[in-house]
Amino acid sequence: MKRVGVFVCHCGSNIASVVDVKRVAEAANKMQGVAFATDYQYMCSEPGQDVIIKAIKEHRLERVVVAACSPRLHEPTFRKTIEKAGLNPYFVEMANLREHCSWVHSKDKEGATLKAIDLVRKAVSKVNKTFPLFPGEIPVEKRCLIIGGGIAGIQAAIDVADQGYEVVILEREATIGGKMAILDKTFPTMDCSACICTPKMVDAAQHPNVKLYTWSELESVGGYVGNFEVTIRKKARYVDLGKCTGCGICETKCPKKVPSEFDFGLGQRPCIYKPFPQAVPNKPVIDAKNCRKLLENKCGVCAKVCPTNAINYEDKDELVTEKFGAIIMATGYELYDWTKDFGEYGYGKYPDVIMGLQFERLVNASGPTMGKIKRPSDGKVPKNIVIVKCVGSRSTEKGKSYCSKFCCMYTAKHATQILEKIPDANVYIFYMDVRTPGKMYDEFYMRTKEGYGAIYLKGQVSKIYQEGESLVVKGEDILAGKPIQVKADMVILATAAASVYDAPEVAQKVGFSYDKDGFFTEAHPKLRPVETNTAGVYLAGCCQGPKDIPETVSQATAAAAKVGSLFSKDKMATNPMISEVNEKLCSGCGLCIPVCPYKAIELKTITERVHGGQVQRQVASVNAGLCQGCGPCTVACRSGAINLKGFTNQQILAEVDTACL
Amino acid sequence: MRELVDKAKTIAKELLAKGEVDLVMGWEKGTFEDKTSPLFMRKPEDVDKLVINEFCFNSLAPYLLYYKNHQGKIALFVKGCDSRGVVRLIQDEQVKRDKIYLIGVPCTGMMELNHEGQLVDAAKCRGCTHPNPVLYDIILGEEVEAKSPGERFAAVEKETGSAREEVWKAWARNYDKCIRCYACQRICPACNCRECIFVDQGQEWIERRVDETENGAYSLIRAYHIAGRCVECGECERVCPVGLPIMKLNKKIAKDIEELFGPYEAGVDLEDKSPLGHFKYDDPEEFM
Amino acid sequence: MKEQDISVQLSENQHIKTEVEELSGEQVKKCYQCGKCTAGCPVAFAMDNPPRKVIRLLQIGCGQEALKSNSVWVCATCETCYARCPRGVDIPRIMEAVRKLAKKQGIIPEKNVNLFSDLFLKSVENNGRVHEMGLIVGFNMMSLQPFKDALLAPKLFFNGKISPIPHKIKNPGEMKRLFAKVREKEKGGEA
Amino acid sequence: MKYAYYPGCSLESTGMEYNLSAKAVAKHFGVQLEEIDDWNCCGASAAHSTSHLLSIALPARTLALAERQGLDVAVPCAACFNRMKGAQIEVRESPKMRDTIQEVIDMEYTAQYEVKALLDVLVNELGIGRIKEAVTRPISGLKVAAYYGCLLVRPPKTMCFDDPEDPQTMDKLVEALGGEAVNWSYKVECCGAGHSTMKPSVGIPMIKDIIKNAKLNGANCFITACPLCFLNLDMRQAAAGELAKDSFQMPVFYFTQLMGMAIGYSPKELGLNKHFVDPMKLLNDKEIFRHPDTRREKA
Amino acid sequence: MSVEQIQQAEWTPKIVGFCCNWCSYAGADLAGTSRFQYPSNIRIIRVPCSGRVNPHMVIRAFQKGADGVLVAGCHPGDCHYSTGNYYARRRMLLFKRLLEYVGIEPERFQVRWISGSEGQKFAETAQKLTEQIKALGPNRKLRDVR
Repeated sequence: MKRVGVFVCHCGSNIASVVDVKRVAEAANKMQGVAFATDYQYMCSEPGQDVIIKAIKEHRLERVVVAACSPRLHEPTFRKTIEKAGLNPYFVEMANLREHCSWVHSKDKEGATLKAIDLVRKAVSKVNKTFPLFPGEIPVEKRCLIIGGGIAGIQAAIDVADQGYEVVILEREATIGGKMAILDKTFPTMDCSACICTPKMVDAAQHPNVKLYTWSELESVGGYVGNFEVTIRKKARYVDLGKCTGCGICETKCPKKVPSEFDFGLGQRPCIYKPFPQAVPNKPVIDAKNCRKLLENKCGVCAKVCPTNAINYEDKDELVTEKFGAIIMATGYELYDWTKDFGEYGYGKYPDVIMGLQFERLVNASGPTMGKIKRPSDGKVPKNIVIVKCVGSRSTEKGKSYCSKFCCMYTAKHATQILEKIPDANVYIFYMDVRTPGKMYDEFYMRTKEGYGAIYLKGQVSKIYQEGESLVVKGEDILAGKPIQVKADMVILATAAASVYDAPEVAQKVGFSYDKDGFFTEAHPKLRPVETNTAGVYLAGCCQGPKDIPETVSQATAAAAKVGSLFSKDKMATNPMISEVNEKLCSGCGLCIPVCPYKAIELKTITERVHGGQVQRQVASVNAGLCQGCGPCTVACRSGAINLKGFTNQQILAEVDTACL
Repeated sequence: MRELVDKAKTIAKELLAKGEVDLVMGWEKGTFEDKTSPLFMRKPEDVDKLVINEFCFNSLAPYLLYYKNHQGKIALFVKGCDSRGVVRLIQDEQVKRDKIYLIGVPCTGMMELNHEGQLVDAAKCRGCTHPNPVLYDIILGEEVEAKSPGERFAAVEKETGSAREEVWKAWARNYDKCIRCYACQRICPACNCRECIFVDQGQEWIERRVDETENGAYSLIRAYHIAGRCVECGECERVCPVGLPIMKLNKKIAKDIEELFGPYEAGVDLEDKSPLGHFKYDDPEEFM
Repeated sequence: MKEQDISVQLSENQHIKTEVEELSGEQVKKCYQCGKCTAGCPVAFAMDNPPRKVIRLLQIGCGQEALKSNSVWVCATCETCYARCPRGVDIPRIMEAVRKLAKKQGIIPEKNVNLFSDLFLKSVENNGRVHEMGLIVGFNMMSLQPFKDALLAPKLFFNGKISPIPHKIKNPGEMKRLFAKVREKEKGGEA
Repeated sequence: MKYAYYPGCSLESTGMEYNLSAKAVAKHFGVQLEEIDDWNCCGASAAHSTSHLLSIALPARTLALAERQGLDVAVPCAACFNRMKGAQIEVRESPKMRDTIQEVIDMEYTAQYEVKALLDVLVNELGIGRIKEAVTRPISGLKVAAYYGCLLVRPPKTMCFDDPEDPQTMDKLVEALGGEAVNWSYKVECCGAGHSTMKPSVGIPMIKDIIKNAKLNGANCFITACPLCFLNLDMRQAAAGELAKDSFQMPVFYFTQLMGMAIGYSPKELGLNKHFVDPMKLLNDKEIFRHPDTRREKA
Repeated sequence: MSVEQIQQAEWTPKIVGFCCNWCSYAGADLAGTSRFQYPSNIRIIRVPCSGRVNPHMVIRAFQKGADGVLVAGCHPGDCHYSTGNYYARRRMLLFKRLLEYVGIEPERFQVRWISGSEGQKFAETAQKLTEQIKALGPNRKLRDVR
């Protein structure tokens, strides 16, 4: 039995007006092991805390029970208090006499008082079983990996780097910039996307603390917060970045042209190419799938013309492993492939039915048409353009059940762009709802309608088909309650924003959860929107769910801030209230392993002496960096070999026993 | 099953002679005609004692726990249920597959003497779903048909309706008999803790008293500890000196698992996940 | 147009909605009024209330109006709407259900459609198979347009395509029994 | 290959050329079609719109009879196919419905056998390859608009043997027979079969649109697998033409007729003389039958 | 009134409630701050997660004289540790059925999802539980009678 001190708080009249605190203190005094008990106005106040400190010294108290408010409120306070008095901070238990007693039994003073006494007894019995706990320390590798080099990744990189930490951007494409580099203008301000995006790309690339791994993929992730071990595959580029000056001769000379991914097939590119002129790094890659040299060992023009002989057809994939303290996921989104589901819109067999992003290229000055809006089929300038919203969004049958969020705004943007460039054009927008929350957004929408005269038709489109030169679009105008049709020269589909095809795979590699749609799950939808449930892994941008650019950028900055606070200390204190394995009892059955949400438990082999001989056996071991102290493992363990410090089986049983007295 | 014995002997002899294994576990005739006891064969000549008949009740799987630190390879004969016990031990990381050699015995069911002293089908074999070994390196003879797989849950299907008080009284009265000899867990392949919480007083889970409350707690927790892991071999009930209906609890849980979380039989597939070791987002919530 | 108190409507016409939902096994609340059904409907042009609106009327407790609508009679059950509905609402089944209710209440805005299917079924009930000539002629007579298709009929006839003698199954009584059983079952509220 | 064959009412009368040609072609490819003994009408949309139970009971009786023959069922008429497939699936999926049905038709019916569209059988089961081989008289010059209509492909959840929006089975067939399948947009639009009799004001415009679009896309004839669609497009084409102020001359064929032609059957054997829109003019222009190598010469 | 009846009338059940720290315990706190009243006979034991509650602890409560036991955790999907309550759900489902099988009234052992915002629900649960168990009378089953 330890020498326990009990301190009953009046909390002004909050407790005292219902619970007879004096009686509680007296009762406590009589309890087994209690060496001292008293009551006081406000235990949490400065003088209140002094009362505790003084008592600890005078009465040589080893454990403390504070009977006051909810531990969720003041447990930290009183831990500091007794620490000041030289006790281990985890030697304090709280009895919740306010939220769980006086406030909820105000009509039953006697009952409340008796309960208060019980709660104190319960706390005493528990505190008696506490052992000293010490927060562990793990070193923090102050380097941040950012997966994805879109605007989210770029912003996060710059913000982390500016705080003075090393950053690596991992990008699977040949250049950073992501979707924003594809766009022409940005709503609602209509400033040129490239003009605000490319400078940022350059800033990131030239930042002394930022290292770029473009044309690279994530291979594997090990370790835990502060100490991730990441293996990266640098795909063969066949161009020596050291030697290449990005002069671009090779690109002009390459004889073979293929459809450009960057322009979604609307334009052509050579087989040695930069995705777009302002690419960063501004150096080409060879497309091994099409390069004739690599395929049938013919041609080889690029090598011949290269002034710095930077071309290396022998180049191979390369694996590099580096340590990082934190990871920011910024893998972005991709447009849902409507062509496999939407037969009513022609499965993509009509060339003039295009997606929003394709239109961005059509209207983009650096695009295949030099910014002239021409329809893909015959290069004619379209006069009647239909925009169809919610293609694959908000649908339980085809595509995605959620709202893709930014389509309403970018369709409005497209409408204005068309009407600016083709004054005599008509734009018809079929919509289910128009959702424009955001600064100056609804004004923009109104301007599109009233200023530019885009025609909004409420109703989903049922069928699009070719009739001669034009496309017939069948819909209903719900507001008029009439079936209608439009003869259009071009149709733009606002297709759903979907998670990247291999997002789940990536999430599994890094080790955190994702939702049914493949978007990454935040730790708490309201209060921890940039953390994942895995410590040290943060989210930025559309990988967590559809977002427009300002939202993406702010989340990126937020993630960077999180990383900053993590890196602000050399060592990271770990929560001491975590699971612990008693190797003597552990039979290494591993039943605890699957129930751990943090993959914190693994089997390790230990050697021990059994009558003379050395024998090896397996036991569970808990990774202090990963364990968050939730405890399902302790229940999975039949022999009680794994126990949760601060909530040990013995502590809880003691509470149960006294609670039932 | 008797006809398999010769083939069994040759195999066992060969294994020992060739030194592929340095121990073969089997059965030998017991003190009584209708019993057998485990036989540990180290030399080819030991094999002569080997018998295989409808009295080879005892599962040899749990003995592997005593050979955890054994260097060489061990061979043992396994009936359907025994093999499931072995699977259990492998899943629980207690035995390495490559350290054991399994000789499968298709089982036509055990026989036991009833009160009138006639030989009848053994109770523990009722509702057996896997008479053939689910895991083996070599198998003796032809696979056989399960006799009464439909009756897997027969033990828990009847006895509904009687008033709750009655159920409890009957149950408590039964478990009053328990003398806490722990034979049930000694024989159980799923009870493979290094130190059982019912033995280790230090952990304060139980008090080692023999009374209604402690016996009650013991029986329920024992059953819960092997929930989703019990291979339904029925050994616990067979070895109980006071004849407690232990399998009822185990079967009840097995049945509930099927009802709540879908079809599942423990120790049948090395790969499958234990029902309490994973979950579905849409598991039922009948207590809500 | 007289404005209606939806709260009253909803409570008073609840039963129509429930009956439709029971008959069709479909929930009208699933529909979010995107209009894709109307947009693709080949006969919407001939409807007083397009499919979407029929469902809307049910949603907001104006079931009576839905029952009076000719739409449910014009619907060709071509399933285009169902195939494309983003919410997977089986609209044809709902139309069918409304039609049955209307018929029960004697609301038959499209006499001919109704007449035709009645004659059709009579023909099946009597012969087990449809007697097309009998059907056409009967229909034209009773729909008071005796000479409709008069120009087409002869060619059909001389091609031997339609004959004055109905094809029958071996024992037409069997068919009558089947129909009778269905009727009693449906009274019994089964299926 | 052996199937229980359900001609359905139309094929006994207005759709008899379908029946003729189907049997001929099947025979040619050694597909045995064993007519279901004492089959009855499927109830079509009339039953469907009157009583759900009836709409299942009627096909169920026939299917039950077929089950006695122990064969999968092949159905030429798209409408019947749709009904029967629907019934089969509902009975298969709901034990309650099965009991009710068995009581109503008082026969055993377990829905264990498949219901297939004749088109599915003669093209997908048989295989384009075998058809290609059999072609002796390619239908070159025919620009065919393959018209599927509603019931063959919808609702996709139940029909599911071809794409609901852009089906290909008949297009593949046409190409295999040496014709050209035009790409057009009204493949799966409804022709409003029922309405052309009951409500011409609704039916005729629907037919008009279909024919117009086919013509617009360069088709010179139709191919279909549904007697109702056939009757509509064929018999009512004149009326539709008047409405469109355009004298349509677009013969309509059953896919089995085209197959028959290509493998060498004579016009009469395929009932080509029974059409409203005389096909012979087109066929002669394209010299389909003047083509030397006919089945008889071979034989 | 007979002595027994009087005892019955005065007797109040002992209820032990295991509450997860993040949702249910917070819910109980909220019940307090919003002053929702409920009977004073429930004793809350704070655990980090409903997944921490070992069925053995429930039995222990019954042994030591509890008349009813409540296990409360976050709603599925809201678990602070993302999956703890899903494991708890499976365990408790099985265990509850086991207790009923041996004849313990289902009302005596209940599981509830109570979020941090459901102060009302917590109060109501405590209220209802007390009434149900009061109706049942004291629990003697599994009780340590020494």
